Amino acid sequence: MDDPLIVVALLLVAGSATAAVAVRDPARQALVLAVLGTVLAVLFTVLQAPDVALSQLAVGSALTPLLIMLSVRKVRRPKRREETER
Amino acid sequence: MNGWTVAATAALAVGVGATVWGVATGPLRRRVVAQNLSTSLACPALLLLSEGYDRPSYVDLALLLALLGPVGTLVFARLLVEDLAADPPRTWGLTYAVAAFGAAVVIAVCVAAGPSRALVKLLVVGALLIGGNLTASRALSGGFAGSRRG
Amino acid sequence: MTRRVRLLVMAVGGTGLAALLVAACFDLPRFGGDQHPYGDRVVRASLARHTANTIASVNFDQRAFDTLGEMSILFASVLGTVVLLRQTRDEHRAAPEPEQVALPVRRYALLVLPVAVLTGLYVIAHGQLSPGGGFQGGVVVATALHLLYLGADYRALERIRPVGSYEVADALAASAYLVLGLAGLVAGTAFLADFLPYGTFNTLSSGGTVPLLNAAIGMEVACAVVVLLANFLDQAVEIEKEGET
Amino acid sequence: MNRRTTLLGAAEILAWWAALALLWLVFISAVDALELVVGTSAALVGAFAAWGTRRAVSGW
Repeated sequence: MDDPLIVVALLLVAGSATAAVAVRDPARQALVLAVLGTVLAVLFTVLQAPDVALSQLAVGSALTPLLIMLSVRKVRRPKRREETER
Repeated sequence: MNGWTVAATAALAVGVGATVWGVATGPLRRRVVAQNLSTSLACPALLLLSEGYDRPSYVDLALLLALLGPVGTLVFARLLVEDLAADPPRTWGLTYAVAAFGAAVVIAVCVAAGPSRALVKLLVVGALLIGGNLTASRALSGGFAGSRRG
Repeated sequence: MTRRVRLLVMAVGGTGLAALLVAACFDLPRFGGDQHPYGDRVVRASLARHTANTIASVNFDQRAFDTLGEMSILFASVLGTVVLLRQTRDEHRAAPEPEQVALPVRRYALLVLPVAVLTGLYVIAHGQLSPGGGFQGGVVVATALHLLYLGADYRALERIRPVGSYEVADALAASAYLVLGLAGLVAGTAFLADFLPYGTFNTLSSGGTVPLLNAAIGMEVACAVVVLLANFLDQAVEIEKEGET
Repeated sequence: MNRRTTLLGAAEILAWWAALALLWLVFISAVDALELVVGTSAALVGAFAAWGTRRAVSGW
């Protein structure tokens, strides 16, 4: 059985999930979430669930980061506006 | 645990493990590069798994990751352009090393797959993977210099 | 009905639910064993209906009613976003400026966009054969369209993405799923039943209504995600409060 | 839209259509009649997407 593979995948997911919680800044958290998505997809593939892995890849690699980063940009814009010379 | 899955385990443990550490700590420029490299390393790992499990349908997973991984990095490059403008990431050595690793994996899996339509599909995945990786790192290091309003 | 009485009622209900759940867990088959009553029945039913991908058979044939629920959840959530993120009276819309993007990035976006659209359609069409299906393929097609925003600017994306028609297409696809379900009734079987001929195994026409429901879900998810992203992009790039310039 | 640009546009769509249909052939595992029909129509959708995006970027 390919236990070492499953153990590595589980450790990666555990590591990136803890990092996602530990990082506080939303923009940096979006980065960690993107990596968490990729690693989760690898875990689902290792556990022989390709459909779930495909869903995670499709949503987690480009759609979720775009939604989070657009929200961060909208929330941060007024504050950023005073810093720049506008 | 044939050779392919051992290689996949090594790629995941060393490569993707390092990117998880890179994305969780350090300056922003290193984090975005780590995010880009995480997809560029996970895709060859998926190819190795599809060959190790002898399931050609898993190549669709690697195809999708090779296609959407760089798009995710473009999203970060585009929307973090102000934060990255201060010190743009300059790690071309690492990017080329990961691209070379991806190419090696694609060639190995192609040799194993033998001459057929599947071989062409693997080459398409390889082209998307390496092209995406290089374009995304190009975008990170100043591709969106001109855009201010996102 | 003071707070304490409400808590008491909640506690009674909660303990009843907990007791039932625990009792149910004891009757579940042992974890990790080789005896899977549900799995065996599902695989037998999906093979009987010539659907190679068992998950697609579960999603769109044996439990198609749940997928109807999932689809309407997505539809309702996008509807909620459209209502919440609309442009209020004290906000004005600033036209997005053209952006200068490095040439390799723009060329990559323009090259990969059609390939991503084709891959999304491939994943939708082969939902019942290989891993994939309407949901995954729909998201890929929608994300592919936004490569234009990443490769160029929001003005270019707005030119080729009329939001109104995507909202109409979203509603049409959702109703197409319902009509396919009602067609089962008209054909004398049950709602959302697989009444079409099952075709030969492992080909595109296998699985009866599964590929058609896959296509309906694919179109619905693609349009829903495009509308969702359109509202997020409008708020982030175009709409500004009165105070901001 | 004089004749020349429509011709160029049509040629571009045809080129994209052929390329994407070929790509579809590479993607699928088994080739049969229905796959070809679905493939060519999907490739046509992709070709129109490509043509539309190029025009949107180059600005009407």
